[in-house]
Amino acid sequence: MTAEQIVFLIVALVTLGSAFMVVTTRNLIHAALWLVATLFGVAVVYALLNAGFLAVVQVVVYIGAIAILFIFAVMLTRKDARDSGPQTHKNWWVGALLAVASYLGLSALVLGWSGSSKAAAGLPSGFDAVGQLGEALTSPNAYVLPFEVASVLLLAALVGAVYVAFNRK
Amino acid sequence: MTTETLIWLIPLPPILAFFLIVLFTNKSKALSHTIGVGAAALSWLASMVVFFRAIGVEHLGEHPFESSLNWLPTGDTFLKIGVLIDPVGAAVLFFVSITIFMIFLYSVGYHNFGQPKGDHDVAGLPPHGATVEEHGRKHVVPSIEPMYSRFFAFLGLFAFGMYTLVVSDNLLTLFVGWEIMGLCSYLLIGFWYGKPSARNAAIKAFMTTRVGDVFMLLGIAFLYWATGTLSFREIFTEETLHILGTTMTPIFGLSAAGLIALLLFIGTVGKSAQWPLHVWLPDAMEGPTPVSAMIHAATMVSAGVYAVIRMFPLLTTDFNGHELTTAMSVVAFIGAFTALFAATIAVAQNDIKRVLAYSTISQLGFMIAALGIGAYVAAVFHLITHAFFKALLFLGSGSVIHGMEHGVLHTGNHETDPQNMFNMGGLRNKMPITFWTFLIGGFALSGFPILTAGFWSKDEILADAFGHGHMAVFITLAVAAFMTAFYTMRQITLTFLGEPRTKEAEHAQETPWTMTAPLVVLAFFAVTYGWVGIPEHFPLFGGLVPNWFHEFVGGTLAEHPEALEFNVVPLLTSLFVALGGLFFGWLAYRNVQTPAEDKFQIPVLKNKWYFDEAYDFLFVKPAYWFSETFVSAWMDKGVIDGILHTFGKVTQFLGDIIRNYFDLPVINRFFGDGTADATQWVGRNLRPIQTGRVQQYFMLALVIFIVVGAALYYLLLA
Amino acid sequence: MNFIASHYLTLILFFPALAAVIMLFLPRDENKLLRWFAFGASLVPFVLSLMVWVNFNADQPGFQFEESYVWYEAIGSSLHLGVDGLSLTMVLLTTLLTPLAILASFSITDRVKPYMMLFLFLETGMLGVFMALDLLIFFVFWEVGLVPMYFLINQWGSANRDYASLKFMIYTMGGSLGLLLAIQMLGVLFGTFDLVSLYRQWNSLTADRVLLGMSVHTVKTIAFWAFVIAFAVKVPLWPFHTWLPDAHTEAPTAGSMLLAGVLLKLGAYGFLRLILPLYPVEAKMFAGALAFLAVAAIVFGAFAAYGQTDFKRLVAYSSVNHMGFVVLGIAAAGLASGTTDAAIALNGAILQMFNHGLSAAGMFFLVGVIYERTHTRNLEEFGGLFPLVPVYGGILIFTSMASLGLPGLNGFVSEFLVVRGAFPILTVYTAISMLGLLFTGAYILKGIKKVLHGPVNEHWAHGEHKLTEISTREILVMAPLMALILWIGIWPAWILNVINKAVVALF
Amino acid sequence: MVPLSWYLILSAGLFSIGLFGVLTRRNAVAILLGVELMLNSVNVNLAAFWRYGDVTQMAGQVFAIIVFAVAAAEVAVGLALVISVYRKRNTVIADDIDLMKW
Repeated sequence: MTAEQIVFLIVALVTLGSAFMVVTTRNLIHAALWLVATLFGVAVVYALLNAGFLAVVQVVVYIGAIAILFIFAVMLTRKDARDSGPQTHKNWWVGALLAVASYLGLSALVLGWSGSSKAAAGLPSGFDAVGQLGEALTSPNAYVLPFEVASVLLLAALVGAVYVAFNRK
Repeated sequence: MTTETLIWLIPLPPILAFFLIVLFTNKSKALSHTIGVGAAALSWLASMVVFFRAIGVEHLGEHPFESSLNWLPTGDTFLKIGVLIDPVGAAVLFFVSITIFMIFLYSVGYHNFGQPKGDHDVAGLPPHGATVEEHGRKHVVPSIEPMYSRFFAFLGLFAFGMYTLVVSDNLLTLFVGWEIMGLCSYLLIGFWYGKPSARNAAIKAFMTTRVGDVFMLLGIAFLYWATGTLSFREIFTEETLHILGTTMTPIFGLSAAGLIALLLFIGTVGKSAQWPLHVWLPDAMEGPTPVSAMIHAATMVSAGVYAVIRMFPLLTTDFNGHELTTAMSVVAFIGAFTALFAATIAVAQNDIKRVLAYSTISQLGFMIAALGIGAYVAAVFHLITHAFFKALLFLGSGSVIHGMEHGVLHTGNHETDPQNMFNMGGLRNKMPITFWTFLIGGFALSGFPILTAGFWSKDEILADAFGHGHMAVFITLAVAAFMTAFYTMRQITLTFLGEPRTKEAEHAQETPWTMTAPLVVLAFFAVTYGWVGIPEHFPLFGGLVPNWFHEFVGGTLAEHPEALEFNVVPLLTSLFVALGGLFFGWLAYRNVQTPAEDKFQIPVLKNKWYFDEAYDFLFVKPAYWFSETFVSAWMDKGVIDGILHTFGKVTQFLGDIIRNYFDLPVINRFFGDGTADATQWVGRNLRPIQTGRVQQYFMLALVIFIVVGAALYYLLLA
Repeated sequence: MNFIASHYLTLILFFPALAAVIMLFLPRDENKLLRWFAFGASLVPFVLSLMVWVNFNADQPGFQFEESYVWYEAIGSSLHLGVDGLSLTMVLLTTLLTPLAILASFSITDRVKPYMMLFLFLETGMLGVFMALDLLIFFVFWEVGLVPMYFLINQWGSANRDYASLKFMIYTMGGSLGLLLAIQMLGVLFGTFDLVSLYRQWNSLTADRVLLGMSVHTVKTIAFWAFVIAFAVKVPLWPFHTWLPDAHTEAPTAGSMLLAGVLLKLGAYGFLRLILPLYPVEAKMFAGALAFLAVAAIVFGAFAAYGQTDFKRLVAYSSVNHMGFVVLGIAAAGLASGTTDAAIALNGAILQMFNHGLSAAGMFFLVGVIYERTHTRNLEEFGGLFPLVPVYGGILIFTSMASLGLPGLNGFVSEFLVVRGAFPILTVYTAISMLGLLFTGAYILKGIKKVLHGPVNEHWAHGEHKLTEISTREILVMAPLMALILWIGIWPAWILNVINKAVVALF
Repeated sequence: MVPLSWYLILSAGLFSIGLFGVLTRRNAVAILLGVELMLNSVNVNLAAFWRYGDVTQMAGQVFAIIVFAVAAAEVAVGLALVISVYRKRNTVIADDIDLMKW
């Protein structure tokens, strides 16, 4: 087992564990904080995959913006300081069963696929992943259009969020 | 102006007058009659010019005035119409224009022009008189006709029809004029349409003549087909006539010429009121008197005879001079029979105009019979003289009636019929001009020897019949002539002689100059016109005046008719029947005061041999039944619509069955409602799944996705 | 101008429909505007068709002003329009009568807008039939004309309108079923509906060919009768005529004018345009039967008219009587096609179509005039109206006389030509038809007698029932009709020349 | 070297946990948290496939970026909706928001 593998396993365990806490903890504030942990784990996974840019964006956008947004939302929608009542449905076991089933199904698919065991090729020397990504996002021959559409989507979401949440009184 | 142009123009003034009066001047009575009479004068003037130019032409028969133009395109050819004045045309034009002019003039007085408006007069009824105050005394005077202008318009249209008929060079325009006159006779007989008797008489006249007309139309179509032309001059060429004469038809073994002539003759039978289509003419006396004179004496009924005269060459194709062809025998028979038959009825009539009406029928019978035996010139001669003296008699009778109406207004007793001769008597002193002119007319009608025109023309017919050995015709006509003189004298005696039998007759008055002047003019011709046709071989008078008429009119025919050898038998006969009839008439009626004393009021005669009743039973009633019951109610509403409605009912029945036994139970109940019920049941039971909870939906979707995905994976991919 | 000159027929055909669509956007309650707009719109086709008449070259055989547009390529049908002397006469009649009918409807106050629109649509439908040189287009317009008429009767008719409109619709639709089938058969056989090429191909079929499993002869006979029945219903020929008195009687005045004036001509036109050229052999073979029906229509029509007590029914039956002469002429022409007699008979038949259009429209209008004032058509309630309405009376007598066939007026010319043409060909039938001609006189005189003559009618003379004289507008409707009636009666050459050339070229 | 399957297994786990959250949590905010987890698992997949495929093809990363954008938008609108609903109905419990039932 290489060092890389050991690091991966630790990161994976942390990520999955905190994720599990996100969906099980009763206190939503805690859940949001556990989410931060999960997202951080995923950022490390990106780093392990040599996707540095993604890792940074993960930290900045997800943790910096989205997770904080969740915390605000939780605080805004609390009736009182404490959580009251059960946080899950009575039939939560059905959801659990389905989740397990989908996990088993997906795992079976992954393990049943011959390509899943191959190792990653080494990066070419002088490979500039961030530069390549930037070019791909701005080149007319590649993904400039989806990129622009994404920006429009964000703008729409911005306007939409303001509109929906606006207090008309 | 060339004569041809002038001929084209002759019919125009009256028709223009018609349109002018109808469209513009109908409000002004004076203007209307000025236009009407003026138009008649213009046409008369033009006719005179044409006539005198015509008699100045040598051999007019071979070179008549004619002119034509293309009227109807028919396939590759044209139907031409045009004008023609040959000797017959000129002679007829002469009397037609004079009588029409005189009648126009007469109408002014007859319809009381210059008199005040009536108290209660309405359009559609004869005027009833007006009350005026003179010298502080109220009395009733005749009132002016409310539809005065209209009368002149109709007369104008009528005159147009007659002129068109006379000047036309072909059967088609002749027929046009013929029918226009038919319409006018309808309009004029029904002029006082407010009287039910008048409107029925108008329809009777139109329908009866139309019976003849449709046959005539067939004849025209036949002739046009057979010869390709309707122009007289083109038909009456030797080869055309020969072809027509030798083509046989399947009907009664007649030749084409004979059949056409007979078809056309049926038209004449209608128009000239010959038996068996004579019934309309006496009833037509419902019209104003100038109308009776115009239509029933001078022009329209003459038109019927004129048509036969025109068709004479066709009628006499194959005639060898002695033995009558089938067609000719028919014509001669109808003519002679009508002459006698109508004369018998005339004897028993009391209405002054009805006597004249039957007399007209009878005299027309003379002409037809003459044509039937081939006496062409005699027929034309009698046609013309008759037109003069019969118009005179009608106008005279109108004058009498008018005088009597004056008396009726004076006494105020409207019960007295001003037309009944038994209400008259002794009018010779009250109305001298009317009396003398009427007397002349009556004598002419009776054939008073030497002096009157009627003698010469009637004698010629009798002589012709005798001379060519048609004894049956001769005897019939002689008897008819005797009766003619008899009933004429009866009429004169009852009307003018003796003493007034009623108060009204005592107060009768002579009529104004517009009425008497035409009488005088016509009386002049009723006497003198006979002198142009005195046979050359006639004792004493023969040769004094050349027999111009025979020469002139005879020239119309391709084969100039021979002048007849003089024979004393017909002369004696006609002398006897005329004088004898007059004498016996005077003898029988000089003392008669009431109808009861009249020995000739025999019911069968008085009721016109029951022809009206018979026709009513045989034709009119069945026609009503056929129209109203058979065709309308039974066939259309009953059978045809019945079949249709049956279709409808059967369809509806089938529809009901399909609806009740298939659509409703099977389609509606089972398939339609059944499907709906099933769906509703399923829906109702599935409804609880719709919780509105997104997570449950999602869960369910996932369950199904996983199950289906797994199934697909294992069943298909693996 | 060039556009107009090269699209005369399309313009004439579709202008009324276009105007009707424009009317849709006019305010509903502006009756005056709607009336004048409809009237003006119907004058345009009239002016255009006058221009076509002027520019028409009678001496040139075949169709003129032809226009052809692809319409339904897959089945070989095209919007092929064209006129010859025969159809041009009918087009002129239609475009003349429609403005008059609209002018006659100015007294309508109930739902003016749809009423006027229906009239304009009706005009397009009728014109389409006369102009179409394509069987399918012919049929389409044939049916299009029915719909506005149905609604006119059904919505603006008098008491018994439901029965009448339904009868009219079902009768005509039923009749045209066979027509549609026969047209489809022709289309399937030849792959085209174009009339000009059908004339050629259909008649060049040889007798030994087998079509649809039957001999050519059988097929043609069946198709012939399918056509005949469709047109016979429309003409209408005895015994298919009973829809006519009902429909005419119940229809509004202007509707009857067009119904009698133009719609009946569609049937006769079908005989001339389709049956005679497409089925010369069958027409000859069955001419006797056709003539029999025609004579039955003439005689029974006249008698039935005489038996009516409803003024409008009387006039309606007179149409049966008069149209019988048209078919008699056609039957004669079918029996002896190519001869001069046939040409004369056809001249007469076509002119009779035109003439009947004038006089029947006039008669129906006059009945309408008096009905509007008295609200009754019962002849027994009239009588003695002449002194009250002298001008109306004069006009009525004039028009009646045209209908009666008085020489000097138009009806005589055409009837004479038909009789002259048919006499040598169908002697016995023509002779029997004279009975009908005689009774034409009887019912016309009955009408005049019952309406005008007699003692002054006190009921209509005073008070609230007082009969008013015919108005200027109504006189204006009659004036062109009367002028034409007189003009054709005196000098028919101007119109007969065009008809005659067409007849000579066609048959 | 870590094989591709490890990343995929990790991603599958993350996904299933998110799914569980989405299906079982009552609070709407918590459901959104689950959604975030699922989106992250997808991103992990995308990055892993990029790395283990042809690294010069940037499709995997580009997709991941776009998923970021979508996730941001989703959260923004989603939370706005939750707040809006909370204002109107005074609850964020998903089961109480069942207006769309029969």
